[in-house]
Amino acid sequence: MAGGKVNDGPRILVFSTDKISDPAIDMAGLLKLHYPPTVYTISIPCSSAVKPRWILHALEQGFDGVFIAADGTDCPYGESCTEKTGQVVSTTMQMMKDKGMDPARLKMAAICSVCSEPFVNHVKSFSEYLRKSSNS
Amino acid sequence: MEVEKGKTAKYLKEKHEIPKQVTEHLKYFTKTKKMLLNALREEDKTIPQLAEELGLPAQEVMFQLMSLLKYGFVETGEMDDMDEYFYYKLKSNGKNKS
Amino acid sequence: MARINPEFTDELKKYGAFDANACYNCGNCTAVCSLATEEESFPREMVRFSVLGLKENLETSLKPWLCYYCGECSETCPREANPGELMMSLRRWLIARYDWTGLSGLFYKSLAVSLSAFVVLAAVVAWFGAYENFNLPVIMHYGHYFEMAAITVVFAFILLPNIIRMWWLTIYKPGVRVPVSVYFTAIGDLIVHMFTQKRTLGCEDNQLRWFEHFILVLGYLSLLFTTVVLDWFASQSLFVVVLGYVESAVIFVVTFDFVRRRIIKDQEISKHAHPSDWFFVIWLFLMGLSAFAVRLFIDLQMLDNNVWLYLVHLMILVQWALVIVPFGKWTHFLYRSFAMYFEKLIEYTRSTK
Amino acid sequence: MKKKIGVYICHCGGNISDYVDVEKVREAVKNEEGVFLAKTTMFACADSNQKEMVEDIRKEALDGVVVASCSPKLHLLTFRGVVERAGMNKYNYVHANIREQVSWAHSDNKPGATEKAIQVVKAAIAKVRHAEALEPIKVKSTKAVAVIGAGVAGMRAAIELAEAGAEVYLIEREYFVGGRTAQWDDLCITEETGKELVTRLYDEVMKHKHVTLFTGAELVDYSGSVGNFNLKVKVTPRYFKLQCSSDELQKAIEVCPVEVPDEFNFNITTRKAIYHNYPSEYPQLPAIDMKNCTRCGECEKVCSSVDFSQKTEMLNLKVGSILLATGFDPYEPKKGEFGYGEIDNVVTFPQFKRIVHYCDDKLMYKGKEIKHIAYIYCVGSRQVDGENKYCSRYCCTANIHTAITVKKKYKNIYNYHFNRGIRTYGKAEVWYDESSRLGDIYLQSFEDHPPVVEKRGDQTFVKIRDILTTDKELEVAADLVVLVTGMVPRADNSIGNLLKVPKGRDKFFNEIHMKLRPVETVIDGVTIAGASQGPKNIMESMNSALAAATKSFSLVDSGELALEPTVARVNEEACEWCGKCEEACPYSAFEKVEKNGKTIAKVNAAVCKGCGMCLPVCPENALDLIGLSDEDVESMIDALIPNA
Amino acid sequence: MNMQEPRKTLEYDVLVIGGGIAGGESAINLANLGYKVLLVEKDLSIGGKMILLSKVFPTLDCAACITTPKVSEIARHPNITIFTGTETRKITKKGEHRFEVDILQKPRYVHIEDCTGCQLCEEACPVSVTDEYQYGLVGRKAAFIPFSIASPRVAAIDIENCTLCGACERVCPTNCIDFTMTEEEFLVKVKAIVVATGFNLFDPLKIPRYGYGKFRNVLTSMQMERQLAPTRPFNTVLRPGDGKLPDNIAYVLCTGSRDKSVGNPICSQICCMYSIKQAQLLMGALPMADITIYYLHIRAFGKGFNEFYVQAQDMGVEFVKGKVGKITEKENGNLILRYEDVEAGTVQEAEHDMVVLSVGVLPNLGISDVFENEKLELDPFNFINQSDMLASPAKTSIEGVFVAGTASGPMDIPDSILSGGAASAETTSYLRRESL
Repeated sequence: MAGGKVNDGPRILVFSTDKISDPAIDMAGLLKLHYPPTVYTISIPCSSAVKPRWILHALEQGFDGVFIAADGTDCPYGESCTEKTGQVVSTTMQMMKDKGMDPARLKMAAICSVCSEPFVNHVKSFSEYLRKSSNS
Repeated sequence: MEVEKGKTAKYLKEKHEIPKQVTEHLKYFTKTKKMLLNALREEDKTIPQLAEELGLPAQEVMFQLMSLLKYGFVETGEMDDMDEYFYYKLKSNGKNKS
Repeated sequence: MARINPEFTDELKKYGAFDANACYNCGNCTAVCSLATEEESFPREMVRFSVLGLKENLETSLKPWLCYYCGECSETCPREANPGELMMSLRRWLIARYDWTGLSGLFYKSLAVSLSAFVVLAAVVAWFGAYENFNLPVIMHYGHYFEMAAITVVFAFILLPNIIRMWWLTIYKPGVRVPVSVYFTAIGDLIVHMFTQKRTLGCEDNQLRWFEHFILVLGYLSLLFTTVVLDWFASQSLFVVVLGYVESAVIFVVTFDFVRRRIIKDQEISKHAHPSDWFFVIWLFLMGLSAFAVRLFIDLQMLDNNVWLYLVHLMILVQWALVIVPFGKWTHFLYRSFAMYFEKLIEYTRSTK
Repeated sequence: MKKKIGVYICHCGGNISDYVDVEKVREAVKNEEGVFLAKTTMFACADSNQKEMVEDIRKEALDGVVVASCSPKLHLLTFRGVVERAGMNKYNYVHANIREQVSWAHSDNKPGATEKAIQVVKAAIAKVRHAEALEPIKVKSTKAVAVIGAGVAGMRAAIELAEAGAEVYLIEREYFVGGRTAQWDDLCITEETGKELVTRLYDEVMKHKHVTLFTGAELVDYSGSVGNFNLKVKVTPRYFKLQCSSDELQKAIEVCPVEVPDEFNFNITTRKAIYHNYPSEYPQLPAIDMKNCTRCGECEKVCSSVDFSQKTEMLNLKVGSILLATGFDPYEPKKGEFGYGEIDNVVTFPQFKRIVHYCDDKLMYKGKEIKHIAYIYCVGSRQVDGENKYCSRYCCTANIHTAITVKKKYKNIYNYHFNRGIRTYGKAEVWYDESSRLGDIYLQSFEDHPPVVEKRGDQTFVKIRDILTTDKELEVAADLVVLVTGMVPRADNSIGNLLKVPKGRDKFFNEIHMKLRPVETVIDGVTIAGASQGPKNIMESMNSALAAATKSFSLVDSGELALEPTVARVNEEACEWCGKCEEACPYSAFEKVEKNGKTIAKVNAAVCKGCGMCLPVCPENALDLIGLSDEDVESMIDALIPNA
Repeated sequence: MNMQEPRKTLEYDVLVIGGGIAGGESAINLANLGYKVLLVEKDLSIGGKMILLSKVFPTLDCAACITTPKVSEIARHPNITIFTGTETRKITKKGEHRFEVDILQKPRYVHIEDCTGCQLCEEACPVSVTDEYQYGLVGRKAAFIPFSIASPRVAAIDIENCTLCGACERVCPTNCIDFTMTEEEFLVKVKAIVVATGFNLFDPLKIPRYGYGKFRNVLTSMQMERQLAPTRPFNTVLRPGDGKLPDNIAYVLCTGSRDKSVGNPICSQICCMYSIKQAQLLMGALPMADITIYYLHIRAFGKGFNEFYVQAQDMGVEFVKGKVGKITEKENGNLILRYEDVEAGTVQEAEHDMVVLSVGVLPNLGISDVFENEKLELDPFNFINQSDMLASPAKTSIEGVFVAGTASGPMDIPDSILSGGAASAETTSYLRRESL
């Protein structure tokens, strides 16, 4: 779209999961819990499948932050999900540091399938953080 | 008996008498339609305005006008100052379709 | 803090209310009642108090008297809880509460007691007739004086104390303090309501019923006046004689219509008749009819040979005066008028606050 | 080869178009690379539009389609079906969610929503551009279903499945079948008692040779996926060889020294460690509760059937689908909640049912005759402060029905119902009417002002500010206070945790969609029935059990299942076999193979579930999920950036 | 054409009577298992009442989003044959797994397979009559497509109101209009029957004190449902009396339910929730409007229902406990509601500019009379009796005849769908028994 960008808040990419956190984000819409329209989701099977390079790609391409809406203990693929998602996050944060990026631009939280309000609260405060940090 | 396609109404007309109220209803509709469209030709009007002008009950104007809206003769315009009634206007028969 | 008494409805059932428990408190009855106002909302409140057995709240309330039983509430009640009949039953129950003798309650609750009272009184009259050797002039003489005496005694010793009790329950006990002067200024309402029952007109589609009631009251009171003061049966004045005929005719025609309706039950109000209702209309009808017949026999000079007719009339009269007037449905007429009067007093007090 | 893509943007009858300018979206995406046609439509899912799409695809030979509409959870399958009918590969279809995640989420910001919708659709187009035609993986499925829970819903589902032709394993954790219904006795609506209903269903279950019932059995582990679940079931023995004579059993019970609260009677009575719940209970074989048995051996001396040598067994079952009918727990009031646990004549509704069951001509509790009973409704349901916001649905009706029974069974009973608005929905309204007519008194409290139960002297009083009497304070002296407790999810949710069945806001198992897929869960192959899904009465449980049985059966019926082909894929050139993927995979889908003289990883497609856990661990970035390659994701990311 | 032509005989495994959401669910399930299903619907479109709704509680999904794909799945299923505009006249049980059914298809005067739904006939038709699919709020032509998401979405001729001018025929590009069509009778042989005949709505004319029919701004909830639906009659919610944008709307619950004085003692189970739903939708459509719901008890009992009710309260919907006693009309079309505010214990009057009567659910009578030699038993409220309600809720008094959805009593959409699923399950086992 040429010109007039309507949404000028911090852009956040959310990696949600097909069975757990994406339904929660759907439900946030259903309940008309509003959050910034600069939050975009890409839904994948499991949060532990996020590759660090995708995150870096997003940040390099212009996203201000990446939020991993993790399955947590509800993951249908097993208990190791939390730990593995954590590893992805720490690896990526290290890579971000190496590249001179603020590692706080990546955030992860477990979002259960009905955690609509927590999701909205997370992205709102994340967005607030990103806005402040980009201004400072 | 094979009836020619596209002309079957005539065939049924011979066997089936049309009730009087059906034709009367048609006349009534045609008449009110004309009245309403004429009244709107001058300027955009609200339903109470039309009712007063035409001496028809407001609910009757509402029903007929909404039918005309559905059939594509009329479209909805602005709201009045009190935010109570819509103005209705003639549809420019698709000429201005953007 | 009020304690719930679920047994109360069993007692109330003896006064006629059978269905009040079915109420689910939707308020439809109050909403359709054209006499209910924001200040005086009924009948649901009365139904509720009855179901909970809050006797105190019931006996201090005038609301049962504000209802004229058009039947709309019962007809439209979604639970068929019959609020109209409950109001009627409450009126009966209240009469029993007002009555210091306790006889009202006894008569209302037991058909056997009522019938026995009627039989005993009839027997007394028959015995009296026999005692006087069926001497017509003597019997008629006593009969006339009985009427006067009965009115005085019943009023002085039963009705007046009862009205005072009613005042005590509904005005004094709830703590309504009315300036004495208001008792006098409001008296007009008492008279108007007593003679016209004009509040009935507030009910929808009720003009005919009101009219019938109105001429019945007029007929009854004027016949009372005509027999007691003008001494109808002894009068030679053509005016008095004809007046008496007209009055008694009005009474039995109207009451005949009432009885007819209670039999065919075409209206909500006439669907649920308590024995006391039957007694009232039947005795009124018989009174009108027998008085008419007595006078007719006098005029046809047949009464001397038909003493029994006067005795029958006297029996009816005695039963009426000693059972129905002091303890039966007749009292509605009185209490209702006073309820209006008291209501006016309360309204006044409320408005000055 | 460049794709010819069709884009359809749905108004959703205003749900989208009220907040998103769909025309503007269409304008913005129509010139995107590969987009051949872009249309808006009132209802993309309507039949007429589906037909139009099929025609478009056929006529224009489209090989990529995007529908921007509601959540893919609703209609991804619908539109995959549409493109398939038109002869297109269904994996070239991409669904863009511009309703739940755009129009509804940003209904406060129309321009913002429109701009986001444009990006979301562009990202979907980008994904289609890279999408490849795939074929589903066909696997054989086992024509067997495991039904967990042998309450009435579970038994009914088992019968239905067996009649339809599946092999059924009915797995019950307790030693006896019937679940809550067996404890319930008098049921509403019919003359039949709970026990009779249980007996009837049990007899039918037993008639079917295709149903195998396991009692004292628990699902402890599972592997595999829809079509082929491998279940590990632990069966604890009853320590009884066969039915012993009733005399011997009686003696054995007498001699048992252990006495524990009887859960079947909601702890108002006690039982021995050797027990059955009621004389005609099924299976007709008592059990010894090893948790409480002291192994004193007394019973063995008097009853020849006792056999302590029986061992816990582990069974391996293979099924194609799992049907959960695990039921509910009655809410257990907290200590002090309406005097529960503190005032001795305060009981719960289930306990009250058992008390009524044990009292014949006089209603007695703790040695006192009961005349005045106060029922307090919504205990544990519709909580204003607590967590249970939901209505438990059955309690108003069940309790009123019980109150009527009590009134008819014993003399001079007075019932007082302290409610928050009676919810005898549907035909149950007649019970409410009947109980009122019998003289029951209904009192309604304000939401934030519950009734108070207090003890003064040796009398228990219930006080209320009654809505129906204009906020008047009223009180009742009650001989017994019954807390009408609602339904809560099973406290022991081990099975839900094991299978990872998601729970709803009310913490009951959640279906995918209440109307579109009411008995399915997001875990493929796992269906839910009865009160495990939320409060239900018996009839409603039966309906859901039958519906779930139909669903489970349709999964295993054909003997073959088509699985999503979105599994992991190894870039054989890049792979240097380090074994990290094998370590990461929870399903052991990787194996080490030699190919062209090189050791590489190989994916077993039938085992791989496509979770992608292996993806980030590969140091060579040699792993991809089919349909979720780096290219796919990165092109979507690019498209989501408006100035990119 | 010979009128005496012997009627055609058709053979199917299952006959489903009623193409609403419950009948549809049963038909799909059975067809998926390979049974040949005949679905007869007396209306011109399948989809029942649900397809005409706005959104559904408690998720606020649009009703069309759920019905249209389902309806389209039914329509194209190779194992399902649909007869619309068709009545079931007579059902005779000839033995186990043998039923003979007489059905009668009314002429549509349009060949369904040729019609493209182009609406040219509709445009050409000069006649305008009341549109029953918009519940009388607006007109429609005598040549018409029932509604835009109808299935089949093809034209029909309303012969009662047609002047036989022939205008439609002349413009029809595919010559699909055919006035020579006549009623057709069929004899259908089936093995089992699913009755899913749905419900009727209470007619508020039976409560004259509410003024429905007399006061134009007193609507039924179904009329409001249409006003809120995507295929709505007006451009927004308007008063039918004069087109005013309402800003103070009242809901009168239990209109014709839980009311012995109109002969319906039971609770309709859905009115509370659909009223709350409409209130929420109205708050979205008319942000300035006040909504008041006059209720007796709020029956928010299903999954997520109570939460939905609380949500409406939080949104500002006013709930007043009290049954409305009567409604009177003011000169300006506003309405005065008289009710007792039960919490306050006093009678009140309130003015609203539009009143919605939340009408109840009544049985759709008639189907039981169709059965010839065996009696289809009804319950005391004239719904179809469930002979084994607790173990087999879909069973009726006749073996081989099953009931689905609201034909057996009031229920909401999820329950109807589950009940449809149950009916298909019972039918399946019944049919399996034959093959054994």
